[in-house]
Amino acid sequence: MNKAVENVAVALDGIKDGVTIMLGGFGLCGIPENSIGELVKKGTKELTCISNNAGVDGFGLGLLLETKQIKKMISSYVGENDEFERQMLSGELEVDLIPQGSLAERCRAGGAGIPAFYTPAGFGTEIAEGKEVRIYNGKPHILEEALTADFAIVKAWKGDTAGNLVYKAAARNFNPLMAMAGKITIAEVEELVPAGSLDPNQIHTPGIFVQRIFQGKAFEKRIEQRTVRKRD
Amino acid sequence: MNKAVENVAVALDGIKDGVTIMLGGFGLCGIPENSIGELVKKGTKELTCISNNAGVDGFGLGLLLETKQIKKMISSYVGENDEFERQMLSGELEVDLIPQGSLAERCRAGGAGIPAFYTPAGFGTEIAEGKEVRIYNGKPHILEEALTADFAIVKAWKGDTAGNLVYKAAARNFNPLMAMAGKITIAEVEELVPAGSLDPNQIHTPGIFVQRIFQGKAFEKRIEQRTVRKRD
Amino acid sequence: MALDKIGIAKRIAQELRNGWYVNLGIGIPTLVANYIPEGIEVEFQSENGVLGMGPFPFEGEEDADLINAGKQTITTLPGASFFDSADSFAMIRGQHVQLTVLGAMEVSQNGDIANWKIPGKMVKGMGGAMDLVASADNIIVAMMHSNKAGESKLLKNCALPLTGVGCVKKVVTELAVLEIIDGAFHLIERAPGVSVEEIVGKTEGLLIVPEFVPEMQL
Amino acid sequence: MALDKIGIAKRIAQELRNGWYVNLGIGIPTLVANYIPEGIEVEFQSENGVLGMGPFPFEGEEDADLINAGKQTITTLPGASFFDSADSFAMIRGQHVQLTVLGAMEVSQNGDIANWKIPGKMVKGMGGAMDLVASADNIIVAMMHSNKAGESKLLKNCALPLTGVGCVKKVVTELAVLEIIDGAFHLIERAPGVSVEEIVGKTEGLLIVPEFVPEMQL
Repeated sequence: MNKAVENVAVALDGIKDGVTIMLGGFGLCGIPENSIGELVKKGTKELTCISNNAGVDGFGLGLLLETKQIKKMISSYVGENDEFERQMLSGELEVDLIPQGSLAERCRAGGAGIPAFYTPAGFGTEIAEGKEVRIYNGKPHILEEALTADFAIVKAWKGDTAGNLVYKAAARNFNPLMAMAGKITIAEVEELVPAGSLDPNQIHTPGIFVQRIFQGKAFEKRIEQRTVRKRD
Repeated sequence: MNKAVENVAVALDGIKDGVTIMLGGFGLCGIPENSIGELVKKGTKELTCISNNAGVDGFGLGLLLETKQIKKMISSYVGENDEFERQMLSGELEVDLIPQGSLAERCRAGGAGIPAFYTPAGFGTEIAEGKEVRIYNGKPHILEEALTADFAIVKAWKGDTAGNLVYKAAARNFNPLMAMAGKITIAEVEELVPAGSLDPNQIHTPGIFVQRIFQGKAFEKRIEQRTVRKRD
Repeated sequence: MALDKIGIAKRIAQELRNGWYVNLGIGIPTLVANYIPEGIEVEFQSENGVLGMGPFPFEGEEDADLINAGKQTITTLPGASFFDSADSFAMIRGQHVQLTVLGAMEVSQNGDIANWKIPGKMVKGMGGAMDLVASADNIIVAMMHSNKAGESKLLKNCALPLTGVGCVKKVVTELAVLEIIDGAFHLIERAPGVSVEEIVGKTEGLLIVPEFVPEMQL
Repeated sequence: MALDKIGIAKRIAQELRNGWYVNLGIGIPTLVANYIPEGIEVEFQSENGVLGMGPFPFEGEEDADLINAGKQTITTLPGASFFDSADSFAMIRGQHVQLTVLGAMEVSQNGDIANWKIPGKMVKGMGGAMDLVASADNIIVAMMHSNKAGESKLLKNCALPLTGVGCVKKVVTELAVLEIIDGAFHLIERAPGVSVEEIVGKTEGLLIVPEFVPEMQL
């Protein structure tokens, strides 16, 4: 099954105003840069974006915030983005903040046909307001529901034409979970290879979860916090 | 952190009569052969075993059934074992049958601190008796609870002294999930290598889930259904 | 003439659509893989953790670590992948698999299926069947029209413990193709040379027979 | 004399036990990794999907794909592994991580913690903090005893929106080590040269002071 498409424009076909999109990545690590660029170009509006972070000013999802294409963000941490904070505090942007582990598990659940599960995270906080509480092992847990999206856009290191994906190091993060939860999942990869080139034992995202795959034109891979030590 | 132990006897230290043990494998594929042999030798009794299958007569968990060391089996499919069927129908053996996907997910949940989740599997069947039902997406789902065990015994292809595991092909099956759910997880591997020898990007079970690891002395790897085609 | 197992498999293979992921149960369903129509590309999922299953291995090339859900030694095709049982059932429960074909002991007119237990007699367990039937949108049952005692397996109500409720969409037997719609079996096709009367006589559940029932084209 | 950030980190490092997996939050907690006592082997988990974190990379060897939860470039040690965010929080929620060290804006005498939001002013989000504090059995808070306005951060009740309830076991500040037991802060140690009176004066919540309060050994 050949899922390879020519370029990012073809890959993002059908993404219309008002859709919900999951975007992989943690901070600026493992984000689908090419697709975000194309969304800016397309000018698609009123988007609901599910992403652990919201990029930074001038990069990642920050680009889509500047152009005001995002109506609502569902994230766990958004502290690196002034424009975000401005839009949120002014009420221009709807924001739903979710504990990071619950966000990850809710995406996985959405992809795995698990409609809801109990977790201790957030009990006793405003996150738990209106949510069912149940005691397990002597500890209160709250009921969290699955998340799905019209589109999931993920970024992988290598991918094959059958849609199998391999991520590199910490750039894996939310990508495999969101790949599971998208009605249509689009993968942008640094290197696209023919089916059969990747070791079947070492696939992080099996091709069944991916509908379209393309090789990104360029990856800036900006570093958010460059921390180094000096050689002795 | 060096988790390597000398041999199977040391690895299985502390497994006492009456404990609950998860054992990885699907059919005879990916089962911890050396550990099962040692359990027979130890003669530990009154065991509750959680394993997708119950081995065959004379191999795998079938060995522990013959010696009547198992009090209760929690499985999804037990159809390959005459002694099992005899003990079950005569009432000597308690049996809890669980849909395979629910078994897998319940083990994962046990390891992941998710005490319960909803699944459509088994609704309207005797599996659902006494279980809470809730409608999600217009479809009835039942509430299933997590499984954990005093010990999980898994079998991997390669492992390092830090407890990181890599499985081969379809021998992965339940092993990574049970590794997560054991209070003490014991890994028997075909090849034990020093920490740093395995690619950190290609670890199936991170070492955090494994408490003891040893290299198995011998692996028979019996084939249950040898099916071949003739060369043209 | 009633179909043999291969005939049933061939007929079910006609249901395959390009790009589908398919899970085949043990027995007749497994045979479907041998009759994929020309121009159709599908990928087979095995719930023990394999995507992209290929044919059985050549003699001497069996690998004990590479089996399907029926515990048979297999091979894989380019683009295959291996994964754990939780991910495997995530694919199934999450409806990423487009077609499930499985056998049954009984099917009822409202789509209930029983295939895992005969109380007091046979208790092999449900394996992955309960997850498969509860999750899949598209379930085809491959079975004989009657059991060994000659009793119909297409019933008003299942007598055996259920595997799933209201989930079977289509049944292919040695005699007929039947669709289940609104609490009734609808006769869609009959096996070459098999009469509508024979099918009616061997179907206990409510059967809707249209004026013209075409023969299967195999 | 009150400790500096490094002093706090050094004192917390004394809490490490051999064989523990440890999650360090952003800020002072991150520094703990630099002061692991001799003979103690621990492994650091970063919730973005890294186990076995090593020191920062040498200049020119930074890898954009290899960062910690603070988005800092890092390295890994032999035996490291990478995994996705669901597996990462499975480790945390499933209590496979033995110690969590994190910062806080406020801690209450019954172990509540607030560290993610100042209504109308600062809303960065909770990140992984809510999962960490709700799951871990062993949570140490590293923070200053007072905020920039000079108000105590060790309170009867938290005023800010909570991150978790009744979960903090120990607090290490520039002035003291405090344990939280049965709804009260218990003064365990004081920083070298810091008086019990100063600690009492800067602690708003219920503080139990034993007859003798030893100085920290750093």
